[in-house]
Amino acid sequence: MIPLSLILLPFVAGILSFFVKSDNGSKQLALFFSIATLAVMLLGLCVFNQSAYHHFDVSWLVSLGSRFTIGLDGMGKMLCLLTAISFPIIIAATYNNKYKSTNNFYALLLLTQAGLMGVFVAMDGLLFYFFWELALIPVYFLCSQWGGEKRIAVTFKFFIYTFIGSLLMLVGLLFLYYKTPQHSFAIKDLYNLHLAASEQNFAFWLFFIAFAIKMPIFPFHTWQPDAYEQSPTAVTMVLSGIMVKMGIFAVLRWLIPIFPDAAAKYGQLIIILSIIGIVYASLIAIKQDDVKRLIAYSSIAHIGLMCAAIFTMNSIGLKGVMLQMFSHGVNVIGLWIIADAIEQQLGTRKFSELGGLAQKAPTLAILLVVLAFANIALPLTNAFIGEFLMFNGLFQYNVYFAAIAGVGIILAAVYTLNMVQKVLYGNTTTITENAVEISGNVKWMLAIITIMIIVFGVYPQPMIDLTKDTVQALIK
Amino acid sequence: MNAIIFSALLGVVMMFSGILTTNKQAIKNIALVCLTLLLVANLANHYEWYSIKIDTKQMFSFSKYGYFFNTIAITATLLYVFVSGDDIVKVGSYGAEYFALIFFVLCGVTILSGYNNLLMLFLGIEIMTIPLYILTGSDKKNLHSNEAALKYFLMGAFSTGIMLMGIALLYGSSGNFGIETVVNITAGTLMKVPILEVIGLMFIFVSMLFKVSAAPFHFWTPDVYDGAPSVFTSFMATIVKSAGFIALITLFANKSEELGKLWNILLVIVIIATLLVGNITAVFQQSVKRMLAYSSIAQAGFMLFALYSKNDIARDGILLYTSAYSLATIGTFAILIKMDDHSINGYNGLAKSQPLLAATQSIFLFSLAGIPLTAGFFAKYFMLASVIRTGGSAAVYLVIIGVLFAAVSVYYYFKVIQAMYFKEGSAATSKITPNFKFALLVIAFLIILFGVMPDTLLGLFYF
Amino acid sequence: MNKLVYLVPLFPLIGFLINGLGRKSLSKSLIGIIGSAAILASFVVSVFLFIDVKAHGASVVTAFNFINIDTFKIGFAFQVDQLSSLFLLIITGIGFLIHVYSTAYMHEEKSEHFARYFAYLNLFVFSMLLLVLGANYVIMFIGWEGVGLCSYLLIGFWFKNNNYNYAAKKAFVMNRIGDLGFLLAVFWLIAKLGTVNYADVFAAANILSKFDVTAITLLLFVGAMGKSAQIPLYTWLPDAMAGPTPVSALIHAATMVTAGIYMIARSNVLYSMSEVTMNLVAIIGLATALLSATIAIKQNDIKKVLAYSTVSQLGYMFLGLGVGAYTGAVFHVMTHAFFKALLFLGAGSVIHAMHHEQDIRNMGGLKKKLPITHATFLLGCIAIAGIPPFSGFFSKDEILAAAYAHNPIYWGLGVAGAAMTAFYMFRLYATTFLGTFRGTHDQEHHLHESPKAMTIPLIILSILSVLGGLVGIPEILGGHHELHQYLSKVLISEKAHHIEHSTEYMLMAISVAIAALAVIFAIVHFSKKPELKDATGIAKAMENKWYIDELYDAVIVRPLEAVAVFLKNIIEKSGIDAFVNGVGKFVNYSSRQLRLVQSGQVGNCILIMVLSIVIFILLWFYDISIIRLVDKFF
Amino acid sequence: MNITQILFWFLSVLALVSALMVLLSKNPVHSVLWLIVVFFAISGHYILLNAQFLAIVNLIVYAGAIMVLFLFVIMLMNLSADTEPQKNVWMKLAGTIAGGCFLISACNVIYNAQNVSKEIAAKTALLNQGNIGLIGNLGKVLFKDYVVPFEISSVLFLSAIVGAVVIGKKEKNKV
Amino acid sequence: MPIQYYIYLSLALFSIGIVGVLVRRNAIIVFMCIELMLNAVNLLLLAFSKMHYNTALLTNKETTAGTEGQLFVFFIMVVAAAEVSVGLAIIVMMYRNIHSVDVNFLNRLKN
Repeated sequence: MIPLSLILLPFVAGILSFFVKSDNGSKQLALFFSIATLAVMLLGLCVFNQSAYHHFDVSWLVSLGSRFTIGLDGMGKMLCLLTAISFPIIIAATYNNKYKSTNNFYALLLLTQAGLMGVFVAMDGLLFYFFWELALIPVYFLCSQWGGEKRIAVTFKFFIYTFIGSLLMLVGLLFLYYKTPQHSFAIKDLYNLHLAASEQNFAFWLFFIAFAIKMPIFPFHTWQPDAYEQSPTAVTMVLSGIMVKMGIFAVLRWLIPIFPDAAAKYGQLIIILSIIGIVYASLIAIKQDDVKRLIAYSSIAHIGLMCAAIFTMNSIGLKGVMLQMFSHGVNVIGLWIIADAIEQQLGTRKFSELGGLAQKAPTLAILLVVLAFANIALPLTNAFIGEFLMFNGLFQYNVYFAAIAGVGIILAAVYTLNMVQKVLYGNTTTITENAVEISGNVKWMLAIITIMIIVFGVYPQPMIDLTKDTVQALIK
Repeated sequence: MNAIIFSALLGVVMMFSGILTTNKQAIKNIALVCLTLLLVANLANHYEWYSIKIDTKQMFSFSKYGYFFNTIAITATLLYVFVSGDDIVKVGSYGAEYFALIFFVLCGVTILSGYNNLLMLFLGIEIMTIPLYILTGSDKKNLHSNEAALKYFLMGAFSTGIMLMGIALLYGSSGNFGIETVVNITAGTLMKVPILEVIGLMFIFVSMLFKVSAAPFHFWTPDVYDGAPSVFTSFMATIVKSAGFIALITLFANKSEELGKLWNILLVIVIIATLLVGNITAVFQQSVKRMLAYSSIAQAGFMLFALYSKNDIARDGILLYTSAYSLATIGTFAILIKMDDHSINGYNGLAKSQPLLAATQSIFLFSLAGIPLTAGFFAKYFMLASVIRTGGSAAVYLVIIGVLFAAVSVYYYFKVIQAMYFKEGSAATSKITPNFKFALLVIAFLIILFGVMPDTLLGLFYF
Repeated sequence: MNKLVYLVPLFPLIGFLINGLGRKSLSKSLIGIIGSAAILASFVVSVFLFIDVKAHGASVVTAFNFINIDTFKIGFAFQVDQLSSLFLLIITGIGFLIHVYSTAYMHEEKSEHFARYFAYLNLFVFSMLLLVLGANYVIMFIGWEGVGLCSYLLIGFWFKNNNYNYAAKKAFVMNRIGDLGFLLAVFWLIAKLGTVNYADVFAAANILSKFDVTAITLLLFVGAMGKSAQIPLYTWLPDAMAGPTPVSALIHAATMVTAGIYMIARSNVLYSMSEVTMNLVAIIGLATALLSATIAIKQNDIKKVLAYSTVSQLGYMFLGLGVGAYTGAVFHVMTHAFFKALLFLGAGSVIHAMHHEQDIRNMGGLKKKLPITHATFLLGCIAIAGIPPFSGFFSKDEILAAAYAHNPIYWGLGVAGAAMTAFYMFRLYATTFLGTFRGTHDQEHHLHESPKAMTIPLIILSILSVLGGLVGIPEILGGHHELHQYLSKVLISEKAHHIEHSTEYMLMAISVAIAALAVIFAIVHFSKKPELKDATGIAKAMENKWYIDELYDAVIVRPLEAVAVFLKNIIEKSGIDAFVNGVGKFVNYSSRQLRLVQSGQVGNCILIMVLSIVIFILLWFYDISIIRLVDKFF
Repeated sequence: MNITQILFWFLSVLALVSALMVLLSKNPVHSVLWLIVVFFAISGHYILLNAQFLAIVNLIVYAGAIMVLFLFVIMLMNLSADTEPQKNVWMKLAGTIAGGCFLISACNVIYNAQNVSKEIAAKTALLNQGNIGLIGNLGKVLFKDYVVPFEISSVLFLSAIVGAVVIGKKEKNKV
Repeated sequence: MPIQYYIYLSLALFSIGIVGVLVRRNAIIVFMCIELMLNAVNLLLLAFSKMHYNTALLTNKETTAGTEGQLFVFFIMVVAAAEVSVGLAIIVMMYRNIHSVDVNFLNRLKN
């Protein structure tokens, strides 16, 4: 029942929100339901943690061999937790932002949450595909309607790009469907499928391109900086905090177990691409003049590392990936909150126009510094654990790859500190002269994120344990 | 048989209803009642409550499949009249006659869903198209309408000539007009197939491709769809086109493997050409109506997948496809008719002035684009699935080409959504009645319903 | 008793949290007290631990499982042994003095920044304690990066000045380069041994191949290069003088930069297995010692001189490690901590008195105005110059002796470096304290001795500088080398002892004599007429640090930036993104072209239909070869 | 060569030549007249094939009714060679070539069917004899087996009637 | 008469019809050419009808084989008549509006 309520709560709330007329009403509704979702998730983790509560199955589309099967495994729990935590934080942190037709905004946001939850719990190929798209459509509307100047073209590029990917995935799914003896989309049937090498090599790419676009890894990434830049920040948080994890998640859940041979065959190629992406994105990030674009490229670099670590197929590395999915989600949301706070207040995101905020807004400065160091995976922040484990996996796969990817660590320090310096330090500019401290809700949300960063950085073991079953299944 | 007889008779009733009343609303209501009657008659046949039994001497072979298609076609027409009825009677001063013609078209459609003889195929197509020539030209003072009617007529007559030549050659080879002889004769292997047979079959095929507007026989489509009064375009692009596909499927779906392979070469060329022309050309269109015309070509390309794969899934899928496509297109056209400006820019800001219209329009466009949880998705799904079912990597490549074009189609469908939701403007519409809104909601609801539970639709009537 | 080890890092952490969170509400005095008390408490615990270790030996305390994956386990564990307990004392002891000193030195700051400063300092001590207490390489790495972070924060403490920020960033990035090496070494260990615990690693070290050991130790040494400012990663340290002077004293002299030494000393089992690495360590150390000494000779900024001197001394320590004199290196770490902290704090006192004037050319004659500072500074200079019986003599001599045993050339160069050290230190001393005052009138008017909170730490440190060497009096001078005995449990005993006693006496004498000569020369030369003119020739190159920064800029930084710009503007915009957009544009373009086919003329349409039919016929009936081809394909 | 064959050839040549003249005449009225000649020639063929009923129907329906309708329309519109729109030469050439290609390829197929696959070799159409083309026979079959299409074709006429009304009738109220 | 003569004749007539459709601009002439095509088909059907009759006659003297072909011709004529009425109505309607029967005159629907 837990996974079902995780989907239904935001879904129902989203539908309701379309009909709430008052702006505040819809905000409160969204906040309430997102917190309720979080509560359900926590209950599921702590109280109702028997597996009976974590599976749900009804017949649906019987003639097509698909069932409404949802379930939570370790990785699913982790990502659902991330989603459940992120949304209240996002909604609360951007609570004071003004949107035209507020109710629609929050409705779409909640629908996105429902879609994301669905992706993480789906245990049926077709169902997974549905949620994959369901998560995309509201985002399309959110970005196109409430985004920046070039929003329409940029969002459209993003949409078409991902849509092509998911259509290819659909082709792949159908291909698999007819390969299963009982013509079924159920995940266990797909897992039991033993495809011939040529079939694997071929269908692997159909899936992988979809996921690679979503993640995104080099060279499928060009939609991302534009989309992040142009989207309303609340949506950007969803995009980069959670949605890119869909790609990673999907690789772990749908790609590797189904195409083990192809994954082994093309793993090296993908790792090389990912590593090129790490260095490439990091270098570009150094030269960015826009907070959002910088975070976007930094995110590409981080995702590249995760992707590379996946294909090492190393138990330690895989745990790192799963951990990092959570950590990166939390951290990057924090960074976006700050970016949003700055943009809302000062109306600019350009480094060249910012500076000296540490004098005007010390709390913001401290929180940004914490987040920045989490972004570069300083020890005792949550990101360190993930990166440490991932690098470990990568190292055991190939020393040189690890070393080149390690350049990313150095470059990450360069661009992140660039950002910190240009935003916070130095003298104030005409724009930042009258800057004031961030508002209370932003502060508290960032504080929560900071606490999570530290707590999971110091004591990651519960999270690691959560991933155990999934990794074991993958390695086998 | 019920449907054929009833549609003809009710057409006559409609013809004469124009004498009894000149009240347009009344005419529309009569048409609705008649359509409901027709639907009931067809369902009666379907569920074997009551059926008129006539010895057709193998002219027809009725099946559940055909009945189901009739149900879809009639229901779609019912919805079409429900949502656009007011606009039908507004086209010219012959409201009742237009409805009569629509009934005659339906008669042709029902013939095509159950024909078992090339003569009936010929007659069915003619019964279906001749009223359409008239409907296309019904806006008599409008030169566009004139032009469209003339073009449609000349090209239609030409393609009829091609088809008749095909039938003649086929007859020369087989000696009769039953379609099972077609099946039997083509069941040989490549080198043993009678050449007359094959060339005759190909002429028929070409002519049918013309009817369903597949490239490179599609040239009439954009001009005719664009020139015809929008209400009738809606009808032509949906129900009539679907009937063409059903006729094609009936004729060609049972061919042998060996011939099938050869057949597939032609089909693949046609499919790719159709997808290419339809999708790519639609991208540039500024007029929504013309864009929909090209998109209907593109949709035809997808439906041709069913012909390529020729399996059960294709047969089921084409039904779902026609219903999904018809629903969405009827809805889209209904809204288009209400718009003052038919260009894409004319939709700017519709979401503000008419949120319900914009929302339902979006659902229709989603369905056309094949976004999940709309009927259109499952329609495309079935098509893709049927092709993949045939196995082989060539099939997968074909499907990949198909989905790439589907992505292109998203480009132009979403231009309308962008205009409605994200662009500033004051989209002006003519008066929107609550009835109209209700009708749109019904269509949208059906689209979502089929998108969530497509097997309910199929299972309800068919399995 | 050893359970108390938690408390050692805990106190500074608590201090950090209190000062960090309460920075707006706490008063300055309270902040100072909290900050210092936290360190004092740690110091007290450290003393107890030290005694405990001395009595009962080493132990490992695991707080909790940090990372625990199947068989791969990393505990959040502390190792209290001879080496770490010694470092604990140095860190907390000197740390405490510097905290006390800072309460006065930083008193002009607003209370908010004052609190921030103490929070950072406490955090730094916390990290440093983690570094030395960790029972495995991962915990050490946590501290390792932690001190890098604090260094970054403290160098950029006055964040309004962008030059300081650049310096801070440079420090952090260079440290990161080293950290990558460290990290790779850790991965190597995990890959080969599956563990990172010191005990397990050292126990299993002999199963490692020669190549593995060399690689691991080299990579670890890269880490040490970054943290301990060795060639080629040393340039951050002089720039790091941008931070407040007590910070320089604590971080960039006494503690953090010695982390590299600690790490290599800690890994001595591994290092001893690899000749290559040992030689490289020695060579790099020696080269650094000499290079930075030459630079220090021509620096005019009081802190810069001390900074390069630090780099140079660190070089000595690496020389010691490289030649196997682990104890000597650690000994030098200790004595260096005393006198370099003293020197920096003394410099701070001078700067404080001179109202943030740092150029020694504008000083002179401060002897009278700042008597305590002067006296303690002089003691510090003597100590660093290696004049017996001050502490620097013993430690440096131990390293030099070991170097001689290893290779006499090392010794020769080392002595040359020592001479340079003596020379520039006394150049500094003479220019600053002797002669006449050369500053502005205003400065002269306000010259005054620093408050007690600053002078008392100076005095304590000067006592330590003087007497600190006594724990390691070598046997030939009649001592027992207590330190050596204490550390012998954890450090492999060096091979330096096979030198003849007579040789050793002679070496000592030579080095002392040369150092003394240098001292005298410097005092004579600079007390009366300090060099005020701009340097030319080689001197100018030395003054400009051999243009190493410029070299790095031209060879690494600028090409990297150029590549970044190239990637951003060319590859990303005109390459990948242009391709992606190009697909869209192509569709649009082909749409525009394809639409022209639709001429709308009935004749044309039918013409195309007829031609298509013809083509169909041809395809089907004639081109058997095409059909065969396609047939094969389908 | 007997009289039937002579007639066959004569009628064939007549039909072809007249058909060509339909295209080549500039004056639409001449085209109509030539087309009537074609229909007569074809009716002649029908008679040769002993299909009297169809021959008569062909004459009545086509030559009699349809062509007269055409003629009326042309006269009504007062079309003549002067008003006749002409395509440019290239289009005409392209059209002719396309038609020629069609003819050649189709004939080639038939040639193959006759000489390669032999499926229509030695098959002949029976001339002068056989009574299936007589009205009695046709009527029986039409009202026995083909009654359904016969009835259904009435729908066609209905729609044609409606169409003539809808399209042909002049609208009173101008839009 | 050997059947291929009829086939060739019909195809020739059919092709002439096609060429007519392609080269003429007068809508009425174009339509007439289409009628010509239909007639070609009629002739072919009839020829085939007698061919099948001839073949069947070898085994059965009373055969009615080939009747369908003739009836089909009949239906084609029926349809053609209906088509002509509608077609001419459309052409007349166009003529009323633009006073021309040129099929290329109206070419407003582009893009």
